[in-house]
Amino acid sequence: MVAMSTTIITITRQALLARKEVWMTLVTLLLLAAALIGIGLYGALSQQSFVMLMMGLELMLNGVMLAAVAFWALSGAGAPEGQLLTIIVMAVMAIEMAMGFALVVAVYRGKQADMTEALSELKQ
Amino acid sequence: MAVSWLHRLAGLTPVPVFPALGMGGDVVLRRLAQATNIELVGSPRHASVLLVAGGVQPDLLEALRRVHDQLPWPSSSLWFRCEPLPELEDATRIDDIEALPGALAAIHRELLLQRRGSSPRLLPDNPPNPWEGLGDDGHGGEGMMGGVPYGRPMAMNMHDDIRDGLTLDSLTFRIGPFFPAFPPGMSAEVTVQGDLVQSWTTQSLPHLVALDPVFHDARQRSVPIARLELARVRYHLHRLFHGLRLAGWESAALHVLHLAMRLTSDSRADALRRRLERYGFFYLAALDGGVLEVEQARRVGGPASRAAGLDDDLRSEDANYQRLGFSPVFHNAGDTRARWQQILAEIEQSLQLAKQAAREDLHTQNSVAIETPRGPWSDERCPTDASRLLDEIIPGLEWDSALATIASLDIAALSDWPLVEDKPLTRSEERSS
Amino acid sequence: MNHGILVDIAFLLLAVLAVVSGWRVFRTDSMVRASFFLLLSFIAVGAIMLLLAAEYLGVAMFFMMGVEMMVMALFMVMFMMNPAGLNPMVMVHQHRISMGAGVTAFLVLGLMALLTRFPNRPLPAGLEPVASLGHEMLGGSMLIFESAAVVLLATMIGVVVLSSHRGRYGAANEGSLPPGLAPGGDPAGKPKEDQDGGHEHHHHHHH
Amino acid sequence: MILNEMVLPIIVVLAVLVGGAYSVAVMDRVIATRLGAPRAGNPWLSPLTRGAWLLVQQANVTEAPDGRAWRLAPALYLALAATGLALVPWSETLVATDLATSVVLWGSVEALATVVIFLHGWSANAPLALIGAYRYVALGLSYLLISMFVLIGVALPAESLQLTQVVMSQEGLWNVVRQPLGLPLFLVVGLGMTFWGPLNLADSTDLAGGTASEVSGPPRLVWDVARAAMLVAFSGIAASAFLGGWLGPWLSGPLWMVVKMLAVLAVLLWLGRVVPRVAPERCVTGMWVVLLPLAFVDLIWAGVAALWQ
Amino acid sequence: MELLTLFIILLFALGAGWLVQWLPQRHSSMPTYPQRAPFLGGGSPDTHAWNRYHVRYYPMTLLLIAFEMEMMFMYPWAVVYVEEGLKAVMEMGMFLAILSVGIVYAWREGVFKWQ
Repeated sequence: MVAMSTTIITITRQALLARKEVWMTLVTLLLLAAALIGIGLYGALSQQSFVMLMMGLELMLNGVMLAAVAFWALSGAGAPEGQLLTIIVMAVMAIEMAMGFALVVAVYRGKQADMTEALSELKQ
Repeated sequence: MAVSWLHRLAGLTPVPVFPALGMGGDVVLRRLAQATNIELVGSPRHASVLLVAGGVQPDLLEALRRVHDQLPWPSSSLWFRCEPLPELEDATRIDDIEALPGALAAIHRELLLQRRGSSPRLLPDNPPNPWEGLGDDGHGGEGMMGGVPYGRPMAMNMHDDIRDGLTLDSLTFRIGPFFPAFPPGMSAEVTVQGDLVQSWTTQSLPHLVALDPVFHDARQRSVPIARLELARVRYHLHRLFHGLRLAGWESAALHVLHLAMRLTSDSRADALRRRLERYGFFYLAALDGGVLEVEQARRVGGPASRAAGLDDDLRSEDANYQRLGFSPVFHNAGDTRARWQQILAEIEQSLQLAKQAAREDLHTQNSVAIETPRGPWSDERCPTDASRLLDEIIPGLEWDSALATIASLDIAALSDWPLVEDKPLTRSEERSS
Repeated sequence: MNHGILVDIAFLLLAVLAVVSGWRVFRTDSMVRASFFLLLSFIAVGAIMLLLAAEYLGVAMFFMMGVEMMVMALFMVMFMMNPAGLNPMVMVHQHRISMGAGVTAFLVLGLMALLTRFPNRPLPAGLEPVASLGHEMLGGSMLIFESAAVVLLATMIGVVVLSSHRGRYGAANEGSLPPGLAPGGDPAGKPKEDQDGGHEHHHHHHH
Repeated sequence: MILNEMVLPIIVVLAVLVGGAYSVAVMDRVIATRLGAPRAGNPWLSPLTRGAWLLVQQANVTEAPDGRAWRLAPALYLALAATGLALVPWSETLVATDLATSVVLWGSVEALATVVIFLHGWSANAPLALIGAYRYVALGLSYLLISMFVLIGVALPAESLQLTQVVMSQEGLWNVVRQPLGLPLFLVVGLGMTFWGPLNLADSTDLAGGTASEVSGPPRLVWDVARAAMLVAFSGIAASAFLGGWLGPWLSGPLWMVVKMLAVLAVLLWLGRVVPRVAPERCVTGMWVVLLPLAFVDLIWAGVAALWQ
Repeated sequence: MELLTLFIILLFALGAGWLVQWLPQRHSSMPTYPQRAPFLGGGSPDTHAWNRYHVRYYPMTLLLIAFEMEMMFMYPWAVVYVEEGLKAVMEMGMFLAILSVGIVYAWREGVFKWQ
């Protein structure tokens, strides 16, 4: 405990002296991204409904985007492909969402149509 | 207790008044819309004084109590030509419409200066259903959709959707008789899915509508056509006033009201027509719905029937109207837009008739059957309540076009008593008020 | 004024916000709250991107996700029972497995992040992120950019075909309309067809 | 340095936020009186008395609201207005947040405003407020694209998404002349963002006040102030994007901004009072089928004009 | 620096908005149940208002998501437009033309009407 707090203090002092970030590094950013992906995976697997499952997927893609930007900024020397990758992930997300919801509507409508058909058959 | 400067400052604000209209109460709307220190609000949450205007039938008192309790404190009530509820011991009653703005302002100021306490709550503090601690999860029932959490059941899927067949939950509620966008006194049980009305059942009928005494005179004897036509114009303008207020267009509504107040046989409605057309009332507002079939239109009578293509107007049977070259104007579409266009056209026509009749000093010939602004009126035929018609035409409309349709339809039955309209304000009186 | 320490504090706060709100998404009963917690998580990540000098992506994250989560909330409320969570509910299955999978994913990815040595190549001074992205789009990655348009068009058409109630096989509400007022007449409450519509095909819209 | 770069801009933004909301209330009243509304008393005092009344009125609660979201929504709307105002440049140097992508950040403010207004109506758990909230989303999602197209139009000649650059690119000719379609389209967006006048679909009369129908007391005060503040923020962005921002002879930059913002506000408030409310369905169709193609034309126009120079 | 300023402004506005709501009412008690019932002009609802709300414009929202993605590409394009000149015109023209087809198709299918 003491050791940990000393480390934190040391690092922070270094930060103050060096005038640059010590906590926002590639590793911490990737850890954050991993946490988001982990939570998203949990959500995607555990939720029963399709819409909530999509929420989990979105959270995972959130982590992926963060990682992509972190690489771009800290390890990729600002290569434009890094940004483009993020945009493509965003596009994937948008398409996934739009198609996903359109499917939900279609399926819901289809079920209803089945039900009404079944009902009218029963009547005859 | 010392009154804080905040309360003093608050006392200076224009009085936010929520009007609950009883029989013949709509006259206060027009008076208060022109008062300088009154703000008419659409929800009791935004009001400090509840103004009950006109007689309230006993079966609407429960609803009145509910509205009364929905004003947040500090709040009080004022009763205009209406006996206060017995529970409200120190409620004020007033009968003189000219003193109304002043009385409202006085109540508001007394409330905020804490010389008058807020009205007590009338209804017991109980949830609509007992729920706390009942059932599996303490929400009054079982399962995810069961129970009455916070006192009410959950919304459920009750009706098939009538528009696009995607059936989701529907909401059923009773609305009125003090809903400001409705004709006074009308209430209905409504089911909506999204903002689309799925079913509509009129529950209490709108209050009877009173006509200018000149129409009652016209049934007895010959009256000057100019007077009759001006009274007709005033009636239509008052309806247009409510329609424009509902369309969120206060400045145009006041324009209409001013026109109605200063009506003479030389008045013209050109500026009004220009304004309505130029600023897009007929294109922008929700006027597409509420199409009446010919049969339905006949049941309503009056301008609404002429807006649906009937050229049914008793004035064409009067010899002196014929001398003036009268022939009924009509529109064909039968929807809300056509009804407002019809009203506007009839206002213009009546002004024209009034001007001509005043010049030639013509009187009506026929007193057996006259055309009132509400519809044809004779011994056999009297405009009756048509609010059941709404049950047929409102389902399938979005909320805004449903309300626009209701505002454009004059559906209340005719009262046997003439309107106790108060004398129009003169210019100097208005300045001083 | 020390810049680094402020950025660090902001980063830590935002990281906590991103994770906590991400977690709350699956721990709230209200669908609207869940959608907007997710939005909060996205906004926190967007703000971190801003700290990383990704000025465009960070801000774009706000507006893209603002709209997407708004739409998400609309659909969540539309299709979930008890959308506001007035009644307590549990809508989870295989809870433990999912929990395990989530933790494993975090550990594996976290270890990879900790153990791999990444090259340390920060942004070059004077880089204009937006302009460089624009040049890339119009230059090297032109194909990606144009194919995105085609994919988005396909999405639009797909969305319309799937969700609109007038499919190729006629109106989907056939059979679910209320019976006519008169035999063979229009269904009750059905709005009138307009006469001058430019569409030649049959439809049930209200104009 | 801190004084000039941080303290001064913060003070300016907060002062304009409060003062702007106040002047919106005063101007709206003056315009209403001009248009024939009977209002007595001092227009300078009336916003204060109304504010005082709302402060002493009880805050209403509904049966089972989403309490936190309900109280958060007005505050968030105010915060969004403040964010928008922080982007407005008062002179070449006096600007609180001069991001390289401030135009995009304004787009985000518009998108998030929709979320916040929806939340305000949703949280009350009342039928009419709910209808107002959903209606607003239809509008909010429709004006967004128009606004983005129009703002990309002003970014073309500036070759930047930075609002200060956009202003400087208007040194020779203001965008209101160079791209004549831009400002009228953007004004529609402004009415939409603040659900003002003809585009008041959220808090309309047919819903007895819509999202605000169940709100009273201090939360309603914050809601009203935030709405006015958003109008001010919008006018600041409009003045910078189309009316040359701080540029102008004789007067100093910030003073020019104030004049231009007041002009935009006057037009918006006047429009808010002389046009009736638009039906929601008509509004959505109109925005996608009429205004969006017009925004396309505006962008093409802007593009051609930018290459011509 | 800009971000710090923005953060402080945000915090001020948010804090003020919250305080104004909380301070005057911190001692007040819960209103009665009848007061808390939703306002319906004297009427009352059967159920809670929160429901699976039929959003009548849902196809439009999905279309918007797809179309908004395109805006993501347009902002960087705007910055380099003048520099790249005709090439930018051509590429964006093609991009927009493709997407306009989507809008026209959607309009023809009646997506912008209340379903």
